[in-house]
Amino acid sequence: MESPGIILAFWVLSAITVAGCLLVMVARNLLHALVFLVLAFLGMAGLFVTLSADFIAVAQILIYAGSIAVLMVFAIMLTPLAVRDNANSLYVLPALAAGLGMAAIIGFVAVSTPWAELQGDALKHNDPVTTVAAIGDLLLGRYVLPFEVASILLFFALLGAIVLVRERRNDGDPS
Amino acid sequence: MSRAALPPATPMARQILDHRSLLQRARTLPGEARVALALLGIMTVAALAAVGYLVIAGTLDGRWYDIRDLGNGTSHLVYWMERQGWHPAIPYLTTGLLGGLGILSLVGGWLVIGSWVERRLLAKFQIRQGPNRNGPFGLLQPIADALKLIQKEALIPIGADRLLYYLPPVLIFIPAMLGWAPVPWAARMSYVDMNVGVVYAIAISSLGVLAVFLAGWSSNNHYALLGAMRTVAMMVSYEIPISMTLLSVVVLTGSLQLSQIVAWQQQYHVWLIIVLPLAAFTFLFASTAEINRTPNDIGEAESEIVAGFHTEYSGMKAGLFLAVELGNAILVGAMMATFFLGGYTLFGLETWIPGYLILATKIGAVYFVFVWLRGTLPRFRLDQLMGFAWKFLIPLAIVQLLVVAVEALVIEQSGLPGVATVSGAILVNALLTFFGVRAWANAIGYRPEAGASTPILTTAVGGLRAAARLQAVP
Amino acid sequence: MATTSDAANDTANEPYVLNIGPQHPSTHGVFRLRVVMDGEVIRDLDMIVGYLHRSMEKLAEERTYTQNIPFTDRADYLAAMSNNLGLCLAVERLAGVEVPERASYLRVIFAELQRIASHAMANGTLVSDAGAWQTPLLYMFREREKILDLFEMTCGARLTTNYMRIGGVAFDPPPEFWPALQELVDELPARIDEYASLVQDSEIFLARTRNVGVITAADAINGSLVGPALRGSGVPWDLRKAEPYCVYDRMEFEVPVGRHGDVYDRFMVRMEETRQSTAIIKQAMAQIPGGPHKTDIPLALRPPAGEVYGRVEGPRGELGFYLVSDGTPAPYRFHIRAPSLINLSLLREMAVGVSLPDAVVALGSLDIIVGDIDR
Amino acid sequence: MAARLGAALPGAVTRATDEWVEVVPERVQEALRWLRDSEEFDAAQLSDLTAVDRHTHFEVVYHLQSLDLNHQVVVKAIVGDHEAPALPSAYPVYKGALLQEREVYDLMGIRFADHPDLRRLFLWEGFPGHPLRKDFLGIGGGQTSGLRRFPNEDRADPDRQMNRDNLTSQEMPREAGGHGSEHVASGGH
Repeated sequence: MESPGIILAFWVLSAITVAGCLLVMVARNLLHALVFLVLAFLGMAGLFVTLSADFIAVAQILIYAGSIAVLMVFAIMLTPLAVRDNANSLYVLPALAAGLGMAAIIGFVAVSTPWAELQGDALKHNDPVTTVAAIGDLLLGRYVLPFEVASILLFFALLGAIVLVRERRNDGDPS
Repeated sequence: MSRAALPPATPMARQILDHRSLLQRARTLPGEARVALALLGIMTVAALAAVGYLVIAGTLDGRWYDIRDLGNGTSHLVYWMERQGWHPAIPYLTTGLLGGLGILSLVGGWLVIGSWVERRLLAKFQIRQGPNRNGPFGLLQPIADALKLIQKEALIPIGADRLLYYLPPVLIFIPAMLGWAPVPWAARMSYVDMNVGVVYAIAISSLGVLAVFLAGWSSNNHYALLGAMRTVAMMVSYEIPISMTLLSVVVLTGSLQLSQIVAWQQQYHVWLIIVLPLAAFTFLFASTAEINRTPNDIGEAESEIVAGFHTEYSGMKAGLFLAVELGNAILVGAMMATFFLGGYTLFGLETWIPGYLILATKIGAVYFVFVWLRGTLPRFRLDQLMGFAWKFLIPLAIVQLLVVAVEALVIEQSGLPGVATVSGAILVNALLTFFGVRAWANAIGYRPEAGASTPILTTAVGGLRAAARLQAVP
Repeated sequence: MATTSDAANDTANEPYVLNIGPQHPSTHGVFRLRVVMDGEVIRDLDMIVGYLHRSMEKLAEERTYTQNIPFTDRADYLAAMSNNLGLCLAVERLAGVEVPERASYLRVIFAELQRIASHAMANGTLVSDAGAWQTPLLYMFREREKILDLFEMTCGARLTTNYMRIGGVAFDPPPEFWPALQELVDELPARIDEYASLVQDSEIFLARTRNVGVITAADAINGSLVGPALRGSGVPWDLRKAEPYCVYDRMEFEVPVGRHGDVYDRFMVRMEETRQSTAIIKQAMAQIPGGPHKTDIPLALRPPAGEVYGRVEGPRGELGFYLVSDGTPAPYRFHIRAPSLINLSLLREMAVGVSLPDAVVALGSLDIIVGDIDR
Repeated sequence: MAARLGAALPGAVTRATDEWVEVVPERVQEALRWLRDSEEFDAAQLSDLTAVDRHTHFEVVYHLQSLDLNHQVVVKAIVGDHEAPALPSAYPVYKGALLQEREVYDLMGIRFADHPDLRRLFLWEGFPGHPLRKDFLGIGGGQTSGLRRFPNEDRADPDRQMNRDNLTSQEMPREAGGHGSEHVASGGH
């Protein structure tokens, strides 16, 4: 577990992630910030790989680096030209406060979690063949209700989006 | 006056007149060369016979010199290193480097000949010659092209965002390389045979979108931005049918691991293109949209928006985009071959022929289809493509997925022999493809055959009134 | 660097201006469209021409009528024969020159060959505009090459032929010409069917061209459209039938007329016209008499003062020459009624409100030649 | 035709010949509309619109075509003002006049009132003068810029004829076929 390769990878990936996050804050151009955000996402995916959570890593790339980034691209493109830079916001103080609060919570969780208990061979006893199979079993077994609720929520979000952007017109869509 | 009596007018005409076919050249070989060639042939046959004996006897299996599967050699190397008691990082790094070099040389090699293949094939489709000046059969043309591109001045448009302008050619190259990692070239020969291979493939392919968009946006060019928006919209839309399709494959084969998908096809002696024809077509069509090839190359439709998102790129930066286009085509070929064409297997022939050669042949076949499409088909319009994805491919893919889920249950849990269940699945899916596509096309009112018409032939002369008379006659 | 301002916030409808041309693959020359777009949809369109303007009409006023024939080659450089013919017919009418019968037949043969060559080019580039990367174009170039070879055999030039003369044609075709022409017309119908089968039933091509760029018959007439663009809209108007010149009254042929007036109909009309042209060439070959191929005219031809509007049915439609003579060797006024330019009158109506690919295909279906537009 | 037109629009026709009819420039749009709408003439299409500079005045020539009746009507409008010629546009009657009037405006400098988009067509805005005018850039000094006589006419044989093989003193060898290079022996004159 604690082989030097993993440690090296952890530090490199952490550096990439943190640097990406910092650059997101520093960059004045929204699209530059987006690129650095994708960099941070990829660093996170790498960190997941070092934790042997390959499905989460791939999902991170697929959803965050792939889809969320494109979503942001569309959001930026649909925003008028003049506000495409990372300008000073009215919400500097509230955002700062919220960020600090978030950091405090994460710090508290990190400090108060008894990490030591999970460090041993606890996972190795019922070592699943793949994490995918384990996640699939859990999602469709123990956590099926939250899973279904989430999918219904997403479905209605999709419907809502369609209803919102639908143009009111009588003539049919030329296809 | 005969033609031969005149000296050829141009060097080109002289070369055409002087051209001799291979057979003609062979007839004029001296006797010694013929003897040497015959000996060489006999020796080849003998060597092949010896190899055949070794294969049948089974003495070759799993040896490090068993080149039917380069994984054998690599694993022997790893064992050897472990026996030496070296640090575990060293075999890890060594195999990683070896595999990476393998993939790089494969893609690089393809980039060297791929454009030649495409141009020559297209030329044949278009009844012309294609590049035939540089080297034998024009084989050195891609190298000449690359040299030209490298020498070109690095231009940057006025008003372009410099960082984002330089980034995309590199950014788009990374997924084209990373995508090769899970492809199984033989039973033990894949770079990373990860258990989430399918999801990985989809995830990696979704990374290219951003590079395309950044290229179009940073160029400060209206064609480029239009092309980028088209491409992004299309890639985002077509990722859904691709994912749905691959989900069908995953459900049927019961694994996200590419080698397991190939193993399933090997086990049942059937290619998935036969079991899931609709999924295979959807994958192929959606892939052409993903990698911007005809008939879905609207992102770089040259008759509308010149070159799309890479209009403003020149020199080697444009060369990288073109290289990625080639590389993506064979990557899709590899995926298509692995998912639907039996991967490195060929109905038992993989014991005789190295699996990677079989896979390469299949990749070549898919690439040929891409070139064929490019040489044949016109281009769709953006709204037609979008409509096709959302109204046609996605609903059918969902139906296919549901049907496949039932079939997978039957195949796994009914206890019936595999031949029966898989044949049943083939039949059901064929019927679904045939009737489902027709019924759905009718339901959304798609009748292309109603559009064709021939002009009215007349000897009349006139204006509006004559036109009305002509149209009145059925 | 401008930062946030209130005025800039209202950029949701910022016009997106696209310059298609002067160098663009689908403008077939140095032709420029300035397109205002909203997403993929064209909201406004302005065309900017004149990049190839040579003021031919002014130059022609200082040259004799015969010296003006090469100008017509350069006007519509894909239909030089038809342009030669148009000018020669107009001058002959103005000056009262008789043309030998053999010359009239030769003129018909070459004008129809030119029509086939020009339509092959037009249809090939149209399919290319629809996205079929050059394959149909190059297929259609195959027979065009043979036609150009025939031109070269006869008059030494392939594009700018300068073949027709006032009072006849410049040269009688060499003896090798006739077997080569026979071979060509024998294989042409099969070749045309081959081209047609390549594209006309293709679902993608149908989807791209059906109901795109529709012009009604009334609009087409009112908008001065001519040629295949007019006939595609269903109007059976062909000058070869309406006022037969040369020996067209002795030929049996039919005029193809479209049903919907869309891009597809224009394509199909051109396709059918090449078949009819082949039939005309066959008849002309069978009927052609011997005799001289030209009559002598004075070197400095001085037509009587007056004016004439002579016209022929070129590949792109009615090609008119309005000549005003004041009795000198050079025309007082020399006006070319260019079908390419006037067919563009309705382009804006066709293109506004449709998407960019449709506009490109609609432009391609009008078959513009920039030399003819700009002159 | 002139009589019919004159009866329908009194005072519009100024002169008529066998070939054309001249109308008052201010009423040309009216006349065109009447010709287009009349059952008898049915001039559905404006096949050609151009102008001729006659030094003192301009002739704007309309070639109208009836497709159904297959006959041609030629209408001329004489614009007397050579400095700032203007007349009503034909565009409200014929959409096909759009580009033809722009061309005439560009090259002849005739303004068409109520043309929707009267800009120069071939030349750029600000180009000095209108090239097809006979006095463009002062060429000819008020005379025609055209060719009064053929350049070498007097020096040559007065009987010289075009199209006979005597145009050049030495006949050029002409290639007979695609690949052949047999030189046609020039047979003299």
